[in-house]
Amino acid sequence: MWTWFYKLASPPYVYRVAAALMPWFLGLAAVTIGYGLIGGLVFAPPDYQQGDAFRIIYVHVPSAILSVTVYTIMAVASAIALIWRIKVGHAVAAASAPIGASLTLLALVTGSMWGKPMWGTYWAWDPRLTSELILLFLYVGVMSLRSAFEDPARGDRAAALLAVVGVVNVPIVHFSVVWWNSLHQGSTLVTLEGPKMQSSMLWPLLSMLLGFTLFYGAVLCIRVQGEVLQRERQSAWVREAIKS
Amino acid sequence: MSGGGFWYMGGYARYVWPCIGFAGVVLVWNLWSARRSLAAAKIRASRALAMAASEAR
Amino acid sequence: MKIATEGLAVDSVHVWRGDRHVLQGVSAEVHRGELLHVSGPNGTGKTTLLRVVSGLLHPEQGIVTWLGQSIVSHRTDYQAALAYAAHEPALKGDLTALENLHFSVGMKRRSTLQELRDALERTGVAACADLPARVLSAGQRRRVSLARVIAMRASLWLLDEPYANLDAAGSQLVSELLQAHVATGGLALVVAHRELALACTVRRLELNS
Amino acid sequence: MTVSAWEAFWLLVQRELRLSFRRPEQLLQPLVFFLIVTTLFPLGLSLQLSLLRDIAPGVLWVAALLSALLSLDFLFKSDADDGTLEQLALSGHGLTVIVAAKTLAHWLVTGLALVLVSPIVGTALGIPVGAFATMLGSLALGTLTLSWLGAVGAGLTIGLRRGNVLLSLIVLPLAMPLLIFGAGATDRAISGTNPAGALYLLAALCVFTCTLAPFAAAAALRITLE
Repeated sequence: MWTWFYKLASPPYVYRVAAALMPWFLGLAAVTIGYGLIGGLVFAPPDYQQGDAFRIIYVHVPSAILSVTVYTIMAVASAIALIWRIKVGHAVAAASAPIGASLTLLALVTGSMWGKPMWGTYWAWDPRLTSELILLFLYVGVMSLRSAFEDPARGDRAAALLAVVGVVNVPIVHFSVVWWNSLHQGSTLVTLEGPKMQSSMLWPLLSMLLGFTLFYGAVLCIRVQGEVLQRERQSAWVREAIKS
Repeated sequence: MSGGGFWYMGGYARYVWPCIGFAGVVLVWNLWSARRSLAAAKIRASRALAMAASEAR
Repeated sequence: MKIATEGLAVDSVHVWRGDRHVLQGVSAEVHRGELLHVSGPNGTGKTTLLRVVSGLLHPEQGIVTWLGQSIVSHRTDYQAALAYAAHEPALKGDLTALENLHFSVGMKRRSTLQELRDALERTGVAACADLPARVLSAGQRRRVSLARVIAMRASLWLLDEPYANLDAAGSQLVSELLQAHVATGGLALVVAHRELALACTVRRLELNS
Repeated sequence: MTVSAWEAFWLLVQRELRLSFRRPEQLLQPLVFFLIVTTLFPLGLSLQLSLLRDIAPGVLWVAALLSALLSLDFLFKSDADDGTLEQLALSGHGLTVIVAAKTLAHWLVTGLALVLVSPIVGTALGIPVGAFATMLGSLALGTLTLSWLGAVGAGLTIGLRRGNVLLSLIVLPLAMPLLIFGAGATDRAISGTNPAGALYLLAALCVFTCTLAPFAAAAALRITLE
């Protein structure tokens, strides 16, 4: 059972797998996002409270969920790389950081655009958006630390440790922000009594979430190839890899 | 759909379409910058290989 | 051939600094009562090798063993048994020479102030015992760091350019200390450019780019 | 007769305290910075104590955080520059003991000093004496937590050219929860409501950080010492 895990540790194998999987990820992502957008913008009925403004959740919720998930993936990859000294872990972490940061920014922008009709201002220090903002700071911290070192290997390890320390703090930050200001209306999707939305509203949202996840997979596959090449000494397999 | 066509978004067009647009920009940027960083990595790797080859001779 | 169970062994160590392959499969051994003289032009990784052997730097490939056991798994025990004198004498400018010794040797073994004064006496800087380290000359600071090595009573000495900034008398002192240490069954790994005229078994390791 | 970890810990704390008192002006700088920053707010806003009292907890806490952050830079930098940090790392005790001793000594010299000065600043900002107990208690817990978070940040940014900017960028997001609970506790104490809830959360955060941060800071040092 463990063989695939060990194979995942070898850079040439990861490079080939990433190159092979990328088209599948991208294709499926296009399909699911396409369906989600059409379902969400055209067929889903307007919300009884917010009217058509609620359609922003079809981009806000997936990017918000992804922003935290990608940070967690980055932290897990960093922990694996630190503990077992697997260089591919650093490559995955370095590749995930910009994607996660851009999705966090997307969540922030769409969240404040969604807030305007509801609260009358673009920024009302809503706990969910404030946590997203702090998450963006954590991403920027990890990325700038990685690039601050001349020796890339040390930059990787320093950023990896910061990612692990950061992921421990994400729930703490979120709890403290919510404790500080419980103004935000309960999230329509993840609530105790299950989604308040009708199925015609819900399915497009789940499809968008799946689409964004697959899209993350696709971009990760591209970036990981670059990061693996960068970290790979002048070993034989790199020569073939560059030709393709 | 109430008042105005699909594009009117029930009066919230000013908020919905910029969000969709910005989401598109973020997705496209991700793909573009990923491809660019992969291409740059390949060039750097080939240059390093060439240097290593010249040192070996 | 004495197997390396009672000494230090470096086995095909590889280290990269960014793209530079600094240490390319370096291997060496030194047993009780022996000294390993590491020499080679500047920038060939002499200091890097010393940092790998001391356990500060983790090599990408290869292992270092002390008394037959890898230093990674027994890091703290191993580091308790060694004394490391870096190229720059590591002294706090605001503390006196005696205080510097008290706070660094004191981390490894309980030692009385008199023992520390004797060590400073042995390296000829007893007069500076109560002067802040920042007012000492480079030679005096080197002698204080040598006093620290003696006071630690470690079995393994790792010295990076111990002869630097020393006059003839100082160099003579270093050679005497090394010979005395090795004669009592100690081990030493010395990085130095000059030839060591020592009356003990000296192994050579030449690092080239 | 090797030295036990506990002895090495206290020896190192003594060393740090002695070093700090050899250069007292370095101790004063964060305190003066604390006073200056808090003076800015009345000048920028208004001198009515009633208005100042509303924002006093936030101002006091932000100024305390920034002053403590300012002094974190010296935690490992001077030892790293003159090579003594390597000697400590090779002392035969785990890096965790080294980091724990240095961070505790750093807090005693900077964080506690901020706490002792805070009544002056509190009065200047119109905080009633009745709230001083909570203010001092929350600041003590807050600065200790920040010293530990800062130890991780400082460990990661030794030897970097513009390390202190990066240090703030790394540590401040992690310090936001303690600012929320700390300022929240002080604010409730001023308004007369019971600050126990916020204080307990701050204490929990402090205990959590004090137990995990030493290992993270030791790992950070091991990375930058390589």
